Amino acid sequence: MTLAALFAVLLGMCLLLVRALLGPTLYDRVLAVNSFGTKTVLVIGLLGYVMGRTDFLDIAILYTLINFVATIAILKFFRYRSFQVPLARRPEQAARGGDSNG
Amino acid sequence: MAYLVVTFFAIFAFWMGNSGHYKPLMLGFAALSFAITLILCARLKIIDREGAPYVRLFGWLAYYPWLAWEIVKSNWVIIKACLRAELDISPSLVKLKTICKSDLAKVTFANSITMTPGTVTVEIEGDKLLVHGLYEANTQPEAFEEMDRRCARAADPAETPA
Amino acid sequence: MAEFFALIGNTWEIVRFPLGGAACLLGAILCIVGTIGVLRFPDFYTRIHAASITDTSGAGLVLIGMALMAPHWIIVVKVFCIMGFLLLTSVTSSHALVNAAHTAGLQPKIGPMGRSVHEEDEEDRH
Amino acid sequence: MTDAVLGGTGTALINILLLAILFVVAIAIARLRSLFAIVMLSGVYSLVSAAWYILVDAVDVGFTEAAVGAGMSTAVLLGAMLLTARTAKPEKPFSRIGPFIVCAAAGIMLLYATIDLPPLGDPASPANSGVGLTYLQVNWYDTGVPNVVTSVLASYRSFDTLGETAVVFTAGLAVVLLLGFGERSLADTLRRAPKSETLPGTVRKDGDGT
Repeated sequence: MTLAALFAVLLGMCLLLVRALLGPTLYDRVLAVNSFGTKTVLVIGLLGYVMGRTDFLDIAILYTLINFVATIAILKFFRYRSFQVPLARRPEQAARGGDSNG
Repeated sequence: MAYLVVTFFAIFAFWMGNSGHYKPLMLGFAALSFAITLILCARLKIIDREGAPYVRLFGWLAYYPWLAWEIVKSNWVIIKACLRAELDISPSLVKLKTICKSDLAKVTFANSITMTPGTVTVEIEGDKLLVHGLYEANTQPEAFEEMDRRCARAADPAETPA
Repeated sequence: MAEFFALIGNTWEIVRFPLGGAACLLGAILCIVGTIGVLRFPDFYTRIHAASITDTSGAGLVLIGMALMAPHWIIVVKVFCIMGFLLLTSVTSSHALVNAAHTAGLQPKIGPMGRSVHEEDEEDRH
Repeated sequence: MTDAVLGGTGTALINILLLAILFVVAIAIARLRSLFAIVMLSGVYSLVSAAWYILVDAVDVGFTEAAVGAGMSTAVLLGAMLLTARTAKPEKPFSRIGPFIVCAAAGIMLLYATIDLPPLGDPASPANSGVGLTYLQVNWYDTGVPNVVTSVLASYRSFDTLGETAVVFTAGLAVVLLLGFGERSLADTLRRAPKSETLPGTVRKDGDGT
């Protein structure tokens, strides 16, 4: 049953790949990649259960966090064209604080 | 200081739950890494009411089960929308006004809206939220009133605004 | 009384594996459903709703299934860590995604659609 | 018994499926012209390849691939995209036949070399029969570290690892110092250049990067 679930998630990954390849806008692609990351976490977890090695879950935890960081980096890039702008809603304050420290 | 202590217990629980090795050497390494983490956090000044929101834990314990049930209900709606033979969605964009005062409560409210499938918060400006919904009927401002009230009760400080 | 609890414990040991497997399978199927939604829906803003099915109920059910089948309590803790991180991060990233798209000026399609609209045929052909 | 057989077949099928996804993504990366899509797809590629590494029991490689490939390299590639155009120039097919022949020849040679490799999980392979087995056996008594890879990296070869880490850290620091942060960063200077005003896409600059 776990194996069937694993195959189902992999099938979902294949379908999602279609969206990542077609994706008319950039955001569709980011969405597809983000969802892909979630599914990869699930695949790794289920793989651990199928192979009887549940310590794979450590890697799944790492993946969850890495996926988040990657998505935020991508969106920051698109919103501000730079990684150096803080993601705060108060740009003046943040910029001033950063300058006084630097 | 209290936030620091609560953060210590949080990462302590995280370490204990993830490690599985409780020998003195490993525990010593753990203590060392806790100390470094806490010092770094204190230096970065990220441990405040928002960084360590454990004080309102009980309010949230009451809030999250309700939110989970809401998520289940709206999931069902979206699953039906995905699987219906013909597409019958009516996306809409609405402006909401929230009664939440503090930033934490607003963020909780906005994230709750995003977490329920079918609605997603597009933008927060002051106390107004821009929400995109998959069904026009489910995205009327009245539909969010209860969630708003519960968020305000769970996350807004009763005594003084932060 | 002790026998009763032992009985419950034994029954639980037997029941939890099929239950966990079923939860995993159901969650994985919901992942596929969400992906189908991502493929079918007409524009970005509607697709993100479909993707959130994968993130909440799909991943949640798969992880609950894993927790039910866990051989050790540490595994349960790890699974719930993953679930917590996944919920928090998926919400944040989908909000950031929509916000970035909105800031960039991507206009959502508003209003009822799907009756005799052109896109549907196109989507089906894909 | 049937469970083991089913598991073996299932693992093989998953292997094939993951490799198929990798193949499709690789072809798409080679064919696409939008650089952003390529960066996204390379993120997908490293996610899938990390899952595949884990499937073939190279857990530590999968771990590294997750951290470096999916997270870091996406960010670095996007940072590189800040400095260049959004799309690659289309090239005429078969315009560069020489590099293609070199690549194809190298690929065929590598495929030929894989024939001599021992199969996956072969207990008689050199890696499993020589010094590797010794480490597997004495590792626990020597170091007390449960993970063999960790014990080799951080205990037997700890000074080596320390040196490597120092080198990598220095290199990263040098790159950061060269590119700079904040006001006087290279990316910022280039962005201010008049050419970048005509970039496609209507991203409004909220962060007023003064």
